[in-house]
Amino acid sequence: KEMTVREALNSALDEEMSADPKVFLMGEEVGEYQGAYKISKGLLEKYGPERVLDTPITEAGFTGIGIGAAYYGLRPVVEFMTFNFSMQAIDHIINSAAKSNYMSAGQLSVPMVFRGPNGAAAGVGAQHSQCYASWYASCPGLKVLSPYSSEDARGLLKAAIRDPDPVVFLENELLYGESFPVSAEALDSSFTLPIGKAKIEREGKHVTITAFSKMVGYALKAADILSKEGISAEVINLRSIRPLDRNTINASVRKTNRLVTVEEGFPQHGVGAEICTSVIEESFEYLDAPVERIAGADVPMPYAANLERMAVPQIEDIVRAAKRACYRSVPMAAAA
Amino acid sequence: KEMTVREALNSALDEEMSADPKVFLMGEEVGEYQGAYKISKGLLEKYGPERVLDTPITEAGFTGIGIGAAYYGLRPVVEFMTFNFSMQAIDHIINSAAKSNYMSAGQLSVPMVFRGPNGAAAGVGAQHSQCYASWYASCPGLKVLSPYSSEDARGLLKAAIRDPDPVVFLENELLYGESFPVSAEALDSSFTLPIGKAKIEREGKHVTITAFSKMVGYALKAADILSKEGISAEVINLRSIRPLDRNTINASVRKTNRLVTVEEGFPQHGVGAEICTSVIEESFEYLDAPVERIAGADVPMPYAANLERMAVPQIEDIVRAAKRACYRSVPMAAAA
Amino acid sequence: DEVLTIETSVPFTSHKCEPPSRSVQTTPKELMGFFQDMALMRRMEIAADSLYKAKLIRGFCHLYDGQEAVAVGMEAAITRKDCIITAYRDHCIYLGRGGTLVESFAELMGRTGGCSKGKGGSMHFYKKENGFYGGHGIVGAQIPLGCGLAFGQKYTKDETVTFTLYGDGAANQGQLFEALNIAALWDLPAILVCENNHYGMGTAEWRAAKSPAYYKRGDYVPGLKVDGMDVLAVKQACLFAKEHALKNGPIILEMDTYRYHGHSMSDPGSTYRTRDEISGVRQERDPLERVRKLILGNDIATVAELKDIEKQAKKEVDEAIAKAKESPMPDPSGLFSDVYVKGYGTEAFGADRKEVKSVLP
Amino acid sequence: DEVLTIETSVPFTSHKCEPPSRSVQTTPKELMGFFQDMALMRRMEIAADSLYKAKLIRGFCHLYDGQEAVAVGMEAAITRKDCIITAYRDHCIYLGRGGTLVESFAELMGRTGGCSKGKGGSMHFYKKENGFYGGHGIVGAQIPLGCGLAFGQKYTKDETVTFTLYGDGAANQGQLFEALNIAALWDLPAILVCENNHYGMGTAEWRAAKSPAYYKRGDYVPGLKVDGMDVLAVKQACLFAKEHALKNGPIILEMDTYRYHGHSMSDPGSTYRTRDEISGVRQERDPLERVRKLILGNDIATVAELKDIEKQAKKEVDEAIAKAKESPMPDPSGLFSDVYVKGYGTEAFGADRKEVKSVLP
Ligand SMILES: Cc1ncc(C[n+]2csc(CCOP(=O)(O)OP(=O)(O)O)c2C)c(N)n1
Ligand SMILES: Cc1ncc(C[n+]2csc(CCOP(=O)(O)OP(=O)(O)O)c2C)c(N)n1
Ligand SMILES: [Mg+2]
Ligand SMILES: [Mg+2]
Repeated sequence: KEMTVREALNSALDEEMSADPKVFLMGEEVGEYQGAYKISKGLLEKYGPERVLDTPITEAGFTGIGIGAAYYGLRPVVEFMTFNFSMQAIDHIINSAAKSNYMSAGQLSVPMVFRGPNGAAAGVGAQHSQCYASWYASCPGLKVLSPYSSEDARGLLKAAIRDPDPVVFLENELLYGESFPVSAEALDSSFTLPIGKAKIEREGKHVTITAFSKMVGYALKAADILSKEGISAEVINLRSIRPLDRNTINASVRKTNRLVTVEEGFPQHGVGAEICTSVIEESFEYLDAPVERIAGADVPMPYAANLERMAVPQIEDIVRAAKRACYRSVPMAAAA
Repeated sequence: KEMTVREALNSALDEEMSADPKVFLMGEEVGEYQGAYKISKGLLEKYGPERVLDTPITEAGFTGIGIGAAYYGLRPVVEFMTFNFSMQAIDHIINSAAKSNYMSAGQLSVPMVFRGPNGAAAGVGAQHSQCYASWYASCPGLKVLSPYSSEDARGLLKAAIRDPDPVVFLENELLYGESFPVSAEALDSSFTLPIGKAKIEREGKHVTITAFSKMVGYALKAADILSKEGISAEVINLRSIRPLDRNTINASVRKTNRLVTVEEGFPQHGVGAEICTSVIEESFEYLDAPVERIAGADVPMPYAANLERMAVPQIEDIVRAAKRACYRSVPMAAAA
Repeated sequence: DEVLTIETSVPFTSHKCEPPSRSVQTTPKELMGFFQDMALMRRMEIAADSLYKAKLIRGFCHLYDGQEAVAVGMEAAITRKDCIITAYRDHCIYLGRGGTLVESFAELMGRTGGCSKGKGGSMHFYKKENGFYGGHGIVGAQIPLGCGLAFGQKYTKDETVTFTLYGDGAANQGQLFEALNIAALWDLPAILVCENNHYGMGTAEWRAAKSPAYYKRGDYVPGLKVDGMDVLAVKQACLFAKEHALKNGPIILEMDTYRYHGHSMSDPGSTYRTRDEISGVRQERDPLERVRKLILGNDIATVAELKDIEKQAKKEVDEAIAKAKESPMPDPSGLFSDVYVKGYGTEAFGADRKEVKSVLP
Repeated sequence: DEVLTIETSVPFTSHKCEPPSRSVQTTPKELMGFFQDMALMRRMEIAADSLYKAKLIRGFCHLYDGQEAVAVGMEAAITRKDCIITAYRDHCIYLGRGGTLVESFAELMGRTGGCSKGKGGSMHFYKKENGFYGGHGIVGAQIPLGCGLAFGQKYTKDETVTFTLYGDGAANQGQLFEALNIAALWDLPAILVCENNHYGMGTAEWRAAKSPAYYKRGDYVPGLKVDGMDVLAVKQACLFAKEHALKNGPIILEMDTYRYHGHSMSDPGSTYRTRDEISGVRQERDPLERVRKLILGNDIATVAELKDIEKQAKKEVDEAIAKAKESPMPDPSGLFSDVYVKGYGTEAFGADRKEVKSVLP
C-alpha cells in the first residue's frame, strides 16, 4: 500500500488524538482551513474546537500557552505554519520547554510536540527557507526528529506525541505530496519508531552517506547512480537529529571507511559538522579519506530558480562528493 | 598600561560615538543606570538621551526599531542585557538584519552591532547561561565576533561599529572586570582589529588549541601547564566566529598535527564541530591524532556550584585533552 | 487646475483625536491620476495571477487587487522622503513608490532585471531611493522596523514620517504593542497603517482578535478608522496622520479594505467567505469604480476615455511582461553577491564546497 | 471564629467591571495567620540577603520584601488546585504555596535538599503538587505559560484558575498582549496579576510604559487596581477575580506594591529612587505593619504576642538555614539527571567527553 507523507502525518495525529484525550492540536489555520498544508484535514470535524484550535498569528503567545498546557499535564501538538516562524517563539521552546524538567529536577515535564515544515520549499525566498535542525538539536532537553518517508512520518510523529519530553518535529513541505510504500505493520495504530535511532535505508560497502528529510531521497538516488559506476553506498536516514545515533553512523563508517554528510541547512555548525566530528572522535583510525560535507550554500536563499537550485544540494553534488571520498578523480570546476 | 575589558568596551563605544554622529546606543538600562554591567558608564551624560536610549524590556520591539534605524542609515549599537534575551528578538536579527542586504540585492544594508554578555556567568542557572556563538555564526549575512582581552574588546568593537554589515558581538560577563595590558597602539582612537582574522595568542609546536572569549584564558593557562610537561601548545584566539579564520586554524594544525577545540557552549553543532570539520576537509592528511573537543556539558546549566563547575570546561579538561591528542596516557575515569 | 471638494463615503471614526474633515480637496487631474494608477495596479495583479498559473512565478505570491486605494491615496498625501514599509503583499506599494512594471515582473520571474535582481522574489520588493523599504515576509516584523525608520527620521531631524503597513492578522502580534509603546515614549513620527481586509489568510478578523477595533490598538495612541476603499478618504487620513505624527508622535490608521484574491496563489479564497460577500464588495465598494463614478459624475472624462486608460494599462502591463521575459536569469556568481557589503575576502561555499566557492569582496 | 468586616485602605479602581466591595470579611485567626506568614517571608528575605553577602548564595537573587501582602492575600482567596506562576522573584510565592524554609534555603545554596535539588537556583523554585509552576527567569515569558495552565484547567474542566504574576516592566512585553488576546478569545480562567512595584530594575514605570495603567492593558479585558500593600484588599480582589475568571475568562489585577530591596543583590536600589521614597512607603504602607495595627486595634493580640511571632519567625528561619547548610551538594551524577524524562539510553557528555559521560535512562 502507498501513502503520502501528508496522509501519514494526518493519520498519526488522528490516531494519537483518538487514543489519548490529552492530545490536542493548536496553530494557525489548523482547524477550519484544514491546515495551511492540509496536514490536519478532517481533525476539527472529528475532534471539535476544544481539541483543534485555530490561533491568531502570534507564535510567542500560542507557543507559550501550549507549553503551559503541557506543564499542566496535557499533550499539546503545536503546529508552526513553517519553522521559520518558530523564531518568534524560540525563547519559549528553549527556555520554557527544553530546560524546565532539568531546572525543576524533574517536577515540570513538558510532554509536547512542535511540528511543521522546515527548510527550503520552492521559490519562497530567504525568509521562508531556513533549516532549524542544527539549532534545535544543539539544545539539551529537546529531542529533534526529521522524517523522510511516510513510514518515518507515521512512526516518528506517533512516538513524538507519546514521548514525555518536548520534541521538535521537522517536516518538509516538498515531501508532503510524495507517496511511499508502507507496510501493514506501519499502518497499525500501535506502530511507532524508536527515537534516537537512525535507519540504514540502503546497505553498502564503499562509502557512508548520512542524510535526513528530503535529502534522504537524494542520497538514495545518488546511491543508484554510484552503484552503476561500481560504488556501493550505504545510505543512513538519520531520523533523529537529537539524540543523534552516533553508534549507527560510526558502525557504518567503520565498515565503509568513507563518509559523505548531506543536509539542506547552512553548513557552519551544521548537522554534517557534528557527524564528521563524532566520527573523528570515535572512528578516526577507520577513515580512509577526508569526510565530504554537502550542505546548503552559505548564503541566504535566493529566489531566482537557477540560483535557488545552486543554493541547495543536488543529486550530482552527492555523487561527486562520494566519488571524491572514494578517490575517483573528478574535474575541478572554476570558482563561481 | 592595563585596562579592564569593561573599560575597553566603554572606551570603544565612547570613541566611535564621538567619531560618528550616526552611532547611537540603545538597550535596557544603558542610560540612567549606566548599564546593567556598567559598560555604558558616562555615555548618557556625554551624548545625551538622543544617542543613549533606555528601552522598555521589550527585545523584539527595540531590536526591530534598531534595525529599522540601520535601514535608514544610522549605526545603532543594540545592547542585550544578556544574549539569552536576544532569543526574543532573534527573528529580527536573522530575518530582518542578516538577510536584508541579500534579498534586496544590496539596497538595504544593515550597519549595526548587537552586543552584550553571552554564555555562562556564575550561578545564574539554566535560562541565563547559554552561548549563542554557533547559532548566530551559522547564519550568512551576520558577522560574529567574540573578544577575549581588552585589546580584542577595543579593536573588535570599534571594527564592528564601523563595519557596514550586522555584527553580533558576544562578550562575557566574567571577563568584564579582568585587566589586560594594552599597547599604546591599541589605545589610539584609530585602532581596530580585522574582522575574520584569528590571533595566535601563543605559538607552539605540538598541539593547536582553539578557543574564544573566556576560554582563551583557560587555554593559555593550560598551555602553561603543558609546557612544564614538555608539550608546546599553540593557542588560537578565534576572535571572529563568522567569518571563521579557517586559514589560520589549518595552518596551525598543519604545523602541530594535533587539535583541541575549546568552547563553553553546548557541544552538538558547536564551534568545535565546525573547526574539526574544517580541518578534516582541508588538512586531513596532516592530523596525527583524533581531534579533541572540549565544550560545555550537554545539559542545561545547573545552579549548584559543584555541578556548574562540571558543566563548563576547566583548565584540567584542556590539559587532559591536549595530552590525549599528544598520545600521553591519561587514566580513564569512570562514567558519572 | 480646478479644485473639487468631495465628501468621503463614510465619516472617519476617531480614537483620542479630532477626526479630519470629510470634505476632501482634489482636482480633476488628481482623480484621473488615481484612476490611471489603480487601473495599472489592478491590471498588474491580474497579470501576475496569470503568470503564476503559467508557472512563470514561483513560491508565494500575494496579490493586492481590491486594496489599491490604500497605496494610491497614501502616495497622494506624502512625498518620497517619507518612508513606507509593508509586508509580503507589496507589488502595488512598490509601484506606488515609483517602481516600474518591468522591474516588478522581472522580479516576480526571478530575472536580473528585477528590483531585487531576482534574488528577493514576490515578497521582497524594495526601492530605497524612493523611501520604500520592502517587502517583509514575517507577519508583524515590519512594524518595529517601520518605527525604526521613523526613529531615523527623527534622529536626523528630517521632518518626514514613516508609514508602516500591516494586516488585520498582524495587528495581534506582540511586537506591534512593543514598538507602539516605544514609538509613543519617544514621540516617533510613525504612522501605523492597518490594512484591515478582514481576513488573515483563512481567519476572519473576529476569530483572531478579541477586539478587532484596530485603530484603537494599544489604547493610548490616537487612531482613525478610514474607508480604505475610498482613495480620497485615504488621502485625507494620511495628510492628517502625517501632520499629527510630526507634531505628536505615533498614530494608527485602520483602513477598511478588501482583497479580491485569495490570500496567496494556493488559496482559492472562497472557503472561508462567501462568493456573495466578494461580489458585494466589488459592486458596492470597489475603489476603482468609485473613482470612475466621480470622474464621470464631475464630467472630467468620458466612459470611453476611461476605457482607453484601462486598455492602455493592459498594454503597458503586457509590454512590461514581454520585456521582463527578455531579462536574463541571474548569473551564477550572483549566488554569492550581497551576502555582505564587505566580505573581507573570506570564502563562501556552495552546496559542494570542493566544487563551488567564492571569495567575498 | 468571630467574623470581622474591614474596609480596604483605598477603593478599588475598576476597568470594564463592577469593582468588589471595599468591605472585606476576615477573622482574627486569619489576621494572625497573615501576620505570621508575612513575618516569616520578611525574615526569610532578610536572611537571604545576609547569606548572599556571605557568598553562600550565588548569581541572581531577587528579594520580595515589601510585596508580601500580594503572596499572602492571594493564597487566602484560592486553593492549591488553583495554579500560580511567577517570575524570578519567587521565594515567597513558593513559601505561600506550602514550600518549606529548609527547601528554600537549600535551593538558594545549591544543595540537594533544595526544592529543585539545587539545580534551579533562586529564580527556579517549583512546587507542582501544590500548583506552583515556578520561578521563570525570562521577563514576561511566564504570562503565556500561565495562560497555558489556565487552558489546561479549562480543558480538563477542573473549575480552577491560574494566577500569573509579572512585574510592571514585564507588562510591556508583547507576549502579554498575545496571550491575553488568546485567553480572551478562548475564555480561559486566567488571572493576570501585575505586581506593580513601580520599577523594572532601575527604570521607573513611566519611563518604560506610555500608559502605566496596567489594569487596563489590552483595553478589552476587565481589570482592577488594588492596593497591593493591603493584604485584605488583595484577598478581596483575588476572590473577585477567581469568580470572574471562571465565569467570564481573563481579568487583570494591578497590585500597587513596592520592593524594599534593590532589583537584585547587585543593585543597591538607591540610584533611581530616593531614600525618602523608600522610607515613606515603609512608614505609611508597609503590609506587615498594616496587619499589626489591625490586630492591635481589634484587640486580637498584644504587642508582645506579635513580637513573639516575629521572634519565632526569626528562629524558624535560623533553624532552617542551619538545616539547609547540612544538606549536601548534589552528587555529580546529578549533572545528567532530568535532562529528559526518557533518555532512551543515549549518551550525554561532560565538558571532556572522553572523560565524563553518562547514559541517560
Ligand atoms: C510570524 C509569521 N507567522 C505566520 C506567517 C504565515 N502567514 C503569512 S501571511 C499570513 C496572514 C496574514 O494576515 P494579515 O496580517 O491580515 O495580512 P493580509 O495577508 O490579509 O494582507 C500568515 C499566517 C508568517 N509569514 N509570519
Ligand atoms: C526578556 C528579558 N529581558 C531582560 C531581562 C533582565 N531583567 C531581569 S528582571 C528585569 C526587570 C523586570 O522588572 P519588572 O517586570 O517590573 O519586575 P520586578 O523585578 O520589578 O519584580 C530585567 C530587565 C530578562 N530576565 N528577560
Ligand atoms: Mg488581512
Ligand atoms: Mg517592577
